[in-house]
Amino acid sequence: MPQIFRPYADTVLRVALLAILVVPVAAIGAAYAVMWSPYVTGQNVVIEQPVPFSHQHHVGALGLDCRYCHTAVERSPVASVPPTHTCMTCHSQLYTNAQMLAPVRKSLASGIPIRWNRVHRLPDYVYFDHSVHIANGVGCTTCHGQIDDMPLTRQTAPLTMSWCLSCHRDPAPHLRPQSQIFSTTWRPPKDAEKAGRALMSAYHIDTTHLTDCTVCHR
Amino acid sequence: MSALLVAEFHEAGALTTAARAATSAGLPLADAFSPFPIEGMAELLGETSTRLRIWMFVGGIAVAALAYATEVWSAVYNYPIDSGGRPEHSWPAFLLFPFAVGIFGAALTGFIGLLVKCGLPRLHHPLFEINGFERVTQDRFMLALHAPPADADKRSAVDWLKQAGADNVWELEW
Amino acid sequence: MTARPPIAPADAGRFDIDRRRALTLLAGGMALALSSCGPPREEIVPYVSMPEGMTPGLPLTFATAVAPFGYAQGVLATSHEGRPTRLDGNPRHPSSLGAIDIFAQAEIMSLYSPDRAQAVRHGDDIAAWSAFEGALQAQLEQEKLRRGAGLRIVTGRITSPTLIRQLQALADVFPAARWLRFEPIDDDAPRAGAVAAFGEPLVTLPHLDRAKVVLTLDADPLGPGPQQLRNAAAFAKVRQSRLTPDDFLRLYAVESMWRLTGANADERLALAPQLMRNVALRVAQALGASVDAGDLPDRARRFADAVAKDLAGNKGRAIVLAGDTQPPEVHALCHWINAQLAAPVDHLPPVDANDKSHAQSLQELADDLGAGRVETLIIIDSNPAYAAPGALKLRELIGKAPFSAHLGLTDNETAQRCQWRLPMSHALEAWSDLRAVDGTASIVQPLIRPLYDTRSAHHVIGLLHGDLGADPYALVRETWQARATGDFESQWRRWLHDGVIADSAAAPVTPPQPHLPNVAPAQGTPPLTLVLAPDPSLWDGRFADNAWLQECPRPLTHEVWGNSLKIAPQDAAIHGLRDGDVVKLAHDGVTVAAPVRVQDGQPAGVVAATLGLGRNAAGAIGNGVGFDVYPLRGPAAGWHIEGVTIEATDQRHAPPTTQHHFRLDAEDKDILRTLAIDDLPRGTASSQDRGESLPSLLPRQNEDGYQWAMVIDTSVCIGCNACIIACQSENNVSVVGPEEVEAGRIMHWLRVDTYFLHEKDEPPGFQPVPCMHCEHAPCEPVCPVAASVHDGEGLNAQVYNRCVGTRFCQSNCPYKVRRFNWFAYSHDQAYANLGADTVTAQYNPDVTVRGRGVMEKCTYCVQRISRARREAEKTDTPIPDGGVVTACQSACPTRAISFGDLNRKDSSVNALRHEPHHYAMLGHLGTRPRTTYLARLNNPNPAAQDDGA
Amino acid sequence: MSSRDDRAKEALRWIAPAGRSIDAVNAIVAAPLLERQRWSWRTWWIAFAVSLALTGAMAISIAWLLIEGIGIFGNNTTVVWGFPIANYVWWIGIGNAGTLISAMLLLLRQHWRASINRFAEAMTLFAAAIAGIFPILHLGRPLYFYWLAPYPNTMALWPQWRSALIWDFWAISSYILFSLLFWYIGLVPDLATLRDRAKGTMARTLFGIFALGWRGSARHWHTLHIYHMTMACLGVPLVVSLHSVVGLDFAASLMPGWAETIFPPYFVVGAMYSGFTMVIVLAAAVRWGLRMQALITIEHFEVMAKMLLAASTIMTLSYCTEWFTAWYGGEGAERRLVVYAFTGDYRVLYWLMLVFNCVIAQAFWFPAARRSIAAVVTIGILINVGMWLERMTIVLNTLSHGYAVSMWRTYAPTLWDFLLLFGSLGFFALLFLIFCRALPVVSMHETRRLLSAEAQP
Repeated sequence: MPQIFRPYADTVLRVALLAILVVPVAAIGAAYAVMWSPYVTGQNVVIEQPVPFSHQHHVGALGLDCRYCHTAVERSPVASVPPTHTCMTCHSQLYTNAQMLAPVRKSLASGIPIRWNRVHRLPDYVYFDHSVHIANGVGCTTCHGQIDDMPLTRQTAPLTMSWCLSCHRDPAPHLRPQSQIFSTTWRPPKDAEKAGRALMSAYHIDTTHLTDCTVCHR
Repeated sequence: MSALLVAEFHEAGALTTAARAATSAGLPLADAFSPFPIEGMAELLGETSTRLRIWMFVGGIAVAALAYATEVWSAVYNYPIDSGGRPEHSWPAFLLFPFAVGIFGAALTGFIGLLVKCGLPRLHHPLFEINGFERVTQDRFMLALHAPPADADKRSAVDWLKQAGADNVWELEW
Repeated sequence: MTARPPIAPADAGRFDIDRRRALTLLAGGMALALSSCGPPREEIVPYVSMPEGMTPGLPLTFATAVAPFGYAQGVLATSHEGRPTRLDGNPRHPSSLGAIDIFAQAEIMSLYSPDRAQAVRHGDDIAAWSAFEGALQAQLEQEKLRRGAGLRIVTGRITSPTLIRQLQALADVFPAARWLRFEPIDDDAPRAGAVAAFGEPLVTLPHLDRAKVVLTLDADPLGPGPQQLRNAAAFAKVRQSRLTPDDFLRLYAVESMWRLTGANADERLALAPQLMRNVALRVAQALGASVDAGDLPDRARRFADAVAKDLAGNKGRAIVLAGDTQPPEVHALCHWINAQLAAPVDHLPPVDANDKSHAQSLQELADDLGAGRVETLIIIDSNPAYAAPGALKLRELIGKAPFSAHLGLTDNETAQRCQWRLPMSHALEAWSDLRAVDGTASIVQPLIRPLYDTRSAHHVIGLLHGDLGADPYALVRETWQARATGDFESQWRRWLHDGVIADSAAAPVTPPQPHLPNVAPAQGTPPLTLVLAPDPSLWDGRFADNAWLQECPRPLTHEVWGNSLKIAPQDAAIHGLRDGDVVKLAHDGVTVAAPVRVQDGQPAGVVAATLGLGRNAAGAIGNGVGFDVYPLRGPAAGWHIEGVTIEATDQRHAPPTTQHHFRLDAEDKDILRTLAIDDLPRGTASSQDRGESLPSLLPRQNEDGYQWAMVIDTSVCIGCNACIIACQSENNVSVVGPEEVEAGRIMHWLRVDTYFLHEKDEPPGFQPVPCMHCEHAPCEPVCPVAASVHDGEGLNAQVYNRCVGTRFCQSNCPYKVRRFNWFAYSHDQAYANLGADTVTAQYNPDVTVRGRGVMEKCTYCVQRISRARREAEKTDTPIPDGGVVTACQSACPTRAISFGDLNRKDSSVNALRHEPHHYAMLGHLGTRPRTTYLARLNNPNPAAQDDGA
Repeated sequence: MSSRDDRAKEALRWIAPAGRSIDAVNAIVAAPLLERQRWSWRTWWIAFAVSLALTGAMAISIAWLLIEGIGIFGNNTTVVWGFPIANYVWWIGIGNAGTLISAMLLLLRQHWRASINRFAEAMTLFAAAIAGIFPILHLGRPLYFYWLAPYPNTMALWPQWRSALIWDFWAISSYILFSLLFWYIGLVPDLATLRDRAKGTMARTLFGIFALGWRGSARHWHTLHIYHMTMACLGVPLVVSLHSVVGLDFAASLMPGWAETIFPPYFVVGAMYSGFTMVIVLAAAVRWGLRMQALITIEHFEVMAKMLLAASTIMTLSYCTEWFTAWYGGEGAERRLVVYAFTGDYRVLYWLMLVFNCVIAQAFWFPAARRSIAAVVTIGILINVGMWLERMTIVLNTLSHGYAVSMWRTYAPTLWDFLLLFGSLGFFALLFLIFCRALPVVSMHETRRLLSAEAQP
């Protein structure tokens, strides 16, 4: 009886059998990697804007306070993007003919709002409240990163659920005193842990229910 | 580089008697081939190992333990959630998942063990060269002896096999 | 930038597009754009200049008023970034007292209704307002010559002082013009009765809270209508368990059909409407009147005597109320009885300025049209073509006016017979003012710029004055400037803030002693009579285009998207009819096909139907739903049509219902418990009744912090459904449509179960059933993905975005309170035109809009709890008792629903959970519900019952 | 010596004379695969066409389901489960029998299993796979079914392990894979036989690959035997646990008529019951269609009929127990539910179910009925219908008539419910028909072993 298969057939078949075991595991790993990738999270992706607004210039160089533009941030769930008027309070005097500001002037003249592109986007079934985070000692740069050296604004945090949870489970290392909330230069102290604990009690933060679904989803 | 003497028989009975006789005659058995398992043949060949069962047991327990660990870690430590006031570590409810996957784990380990132990898959094998070997998966029986190195002994072994009732005897180098 | 539009976890993409189109309608707002690949891009659209007093992301509340029946109902309107999203009651307003009825709440749906008239139409062609104004001025030139002799203005009930002022001022320009007032649900009889008794058309306001015994003769003080909220609140005051049996109100109802009052009565007598005068006469006899009381069936006589005795024994605390459907002489008789009883009722001068009766007005209009005396017909927000008695043939006659225009929210039947169809601004879109029944005035302020090119009634009447630019705002201020004392601006601001104008209510008058009218008793048994009533959900039909109300279960029958002819079992047996059989209902040659519903408690020889259905120009929602009984009405717009005939057909068609079984067996005793006030044990409830003493293997949960709970007092639940609509508007609950309800699918998170507990014809019990939020929730351990979980404050949460839709939770829920999105009811699979962008604009941005394939249910208004908690954290002060008010609780006129924190020893729920008649529904299952009940208390009078024992 | 003869006779009892030689067995089994021209396949093609059409219907209804949503089924707010769940329980029940036969009967050294276990296991595989589809299809959001698995994700979320559905998910997955291995390992020696009998290169290559180079070595036979026996030992508890878990889907609740401790055991028996009936139907089909009269004999049908009789009696007993506990427990809702089952909206289904499951199988007390293939098959089919009705009534009665009186509803299936049910039947038939022409429907090596009486210890 002649051989049906050549010797190498053995190797091929054995590799194939091995693949049946390996491939699914590898696939899951790959999918997980993709879920963390900027393509999905949008992390560090610079989104183009109608007006190339520079936080680096306004916050870093000029030292404007966050609340000068984001007026609602201490009272409202949303930080609020400023109305055209706010821009014009200065730009009616400065760079009055700057080409890059044309859309702003046009908006004021026509009364048609500027359409900014959202940088930090949460799913619509997630209800985030800026004001309560600020009231409990979470500073702006904790989530928004070093906004003061961003020529164009980008999202520095992955904004995934597990990222949110990491802080809701253990807020201590991320807390700061009220005076430092809007500071872009604040750095955690040496004894971050101890200081954090102290702030936790100062803010009456109880983590037992911070991971309840209803805290963020309704 | 050893050689095999492969003898073909018509009857399962002839094969077993020949095998027994060969062992008593001091001819070293290599293997036997048949269309269905023949009781006692494995013993004659010294196949008595039961390690496969142990592997399966270990494999099953390992998978089950991993499954249970996953449950406890996720439900008690990683993200404890109040589900209808049930205890975080609801062990009775946690048993069925490990049980099911554990059994599959044992089966899979066993399957892999089987292939390894039998050296399968082996699509290309010298035995397939033997003319008529295809019959051993149907209705023929073959006995393989380790051929003695010396030609004289080899010839006598062949004769001995013929007397034992073999229709043909092939010599196989490998 | 505004609140994020809520989006379903499922098919978010499709919804995004909707949002963008929807929001372009609105001042500012965030839109979403689908980028070709990757996650969808979102845009942020800030204001150009921020409106004063507005904080992006925070809702604003304004006090205003709406007029579902022409009378004002004070409301507090919530607005998110300039889009009104819900209406709540205004505690300062006498017709609201903080509560709100289904009609007022549904106004928000009417505002965004896709069926609204959106442009001026001449015939079927779209036209401009200028075109109409031109045509009108030309026509008015003609009228001026004949002093307006050909001008007829038809309106509904007008209580707006400004509008009345404008209309009356017209007399100077057109002395011969006529203002005709028409409400299909008229009050002619009571007015005539009052005139007969007192010489003037006084309005009677009962004070149920000062009563011990009340008898209603087809009156429906607790039923839908301008006085419902006020009466219900008063009713609840005297039905509290804390009262001694002596102070606990006893309510007798004599009814020709089931009304909410009868459903909540302690003793109810089903009686033909014609015989009710005999009951009144018997009472009069008992009070010393020497009158012939005529004859009554045994049961009725026993009942009447018992009532008479009870009334006579409670002088000063007893009231007799005759229904609007009873003839004037009966009203007069009741006024006399009340006078004898020194009944706690107020008599007020009517707010409704027009003295002519509705019937006369219509008759006159029909005659004039017929005789061609009408040259210019202006109809303001009224629908005679549909709602006028068929006998008047107004449908045809309206066309005979050479110039006709209709101003309304929708292009209804009347508009379609007028040459000019004018789109009217919604109450939330324009300035106006309104008066409540008791005369209290409110300023109506707009919350949003008109969505379409619409005008208000003030503007159109202004056009009649020749004033093209009539500005409602200026007109209203003018009206009140004249009446203001002192600094107007500050008062104006105060009025706008309060939602009521201080001491604008009319002072009660003390009428002369009514003389005993001469009322002839009814003799013999009347022929088969059809009794008409306003529809509990659609009133006179003006709400037919409102999907919320169409799907709002009618009390007792739980019929939705249709109506039926109620017939007594005896009569059904005679004609061999069963539920759903369609009969030919005929009178005077007019025939209406109607499905019957065999109803225990319906008097024999009397069939009943509700008005307001069977419309054919109500738009996609209301067209062809149910059958229309207006054509059967005689010219007198009567409420009882004697001598109707019914003839069985072979068709079958029943309106879908949301509850199919109404009987409770012995083993269901712990679903809805009832108790006579006399048997109420004093002391406190056993923990057994709180379902807490049952042994359990489960560990105690961590119960620190807030622990929310709800207690519902079934004895004061009158079944008005206000909670259902409140929940629907607060929580973006979708309307599923008739086909789905027919298939047994409903969406209301909160249902008001109706159970007949004793004899089938005795009053039922009402039981609002939201989610029980069980501590040992059966729905949670069965969910494979932890979408149904408990949170730390005792809420049984449903995480929509995690739900995969196994529906195991609902199968294992003994209360069946979970609702599944079989289709994308709020998105591309919405019923009829409910997927339109305008509808999405109504959504509450604090609540996720659920997508297809996910389970949803009552959340205890978790968004309100969360808001309160976040505010508390910001201010570092705990949430006070009453700091969280659920939507259902806020709307309830009788305050039957209490909500609060179990860990607050002083909280109202804690107190109620220790009442002696407190119990947990199906508590024996060990689910430990957080929503618990107080048994339904009643105050029966054995003497009035069948056996008379 | 004599005892060995008895054993030989006992073994040969299950094989007709025509098949009592190794060659004959090989020839008979290999014929449909290697000598197709032996007889006309018209019937096969007709059957194939019909089942293909039904499979198409199933595909269409699944597509429509994914487009339109779960609402196309007849479920309502109260009766949230309907056909899909009943179908699922029914199919998984059928999916149990194969392993029961090959594993349990192997351990019990029942010779007669040799000629039926192969296609019974194939049936198991197909039925279990189809059963697995239904729970996924009946999800509101089917595409998220993988959330039932603990996989690494950015949400840091895990399955909720207390849910019977999770147990189900894993029990079925494990069971399907387990059966696949069990079935395949039994196939290997036969594939080798076919490899060596086949003439065409294509056939030889394909059989060759899947035979893994099997060469009948005594050492391999030994290892294979050990593995096979161990798998059998594992298979029995797995199969029992599987259907117990299915029973727990209902029993692990607090609804009247569901929360019953008897459910797991009686679901297992029920599974065996419906499974065996399906085996009987397929056995008759294979015997006649593939000319296997020599290997599948009247004896087989008789012994399986006896098993049906036993199962039927146990089922009847279980029903009685249900009624008794409902009455004896004294819970009002439970009692009312039993009354409802007999007199309520689904009474017709319930009575039919009782007749099919409890009454007709009693015919097997008579040898004549047991030895008439026609009778056995007919009764078998009726019993399978009865078992489907049982699952249907279990789901419907409790859901329609639970505690919340105001929410009582009845259930009315839609066209799509039926399309999916019959579509799945067609799909099953399709798979089996293909199996018949691609693989040996009877285990040759086990039959050979049976034949060689000498080989018996």
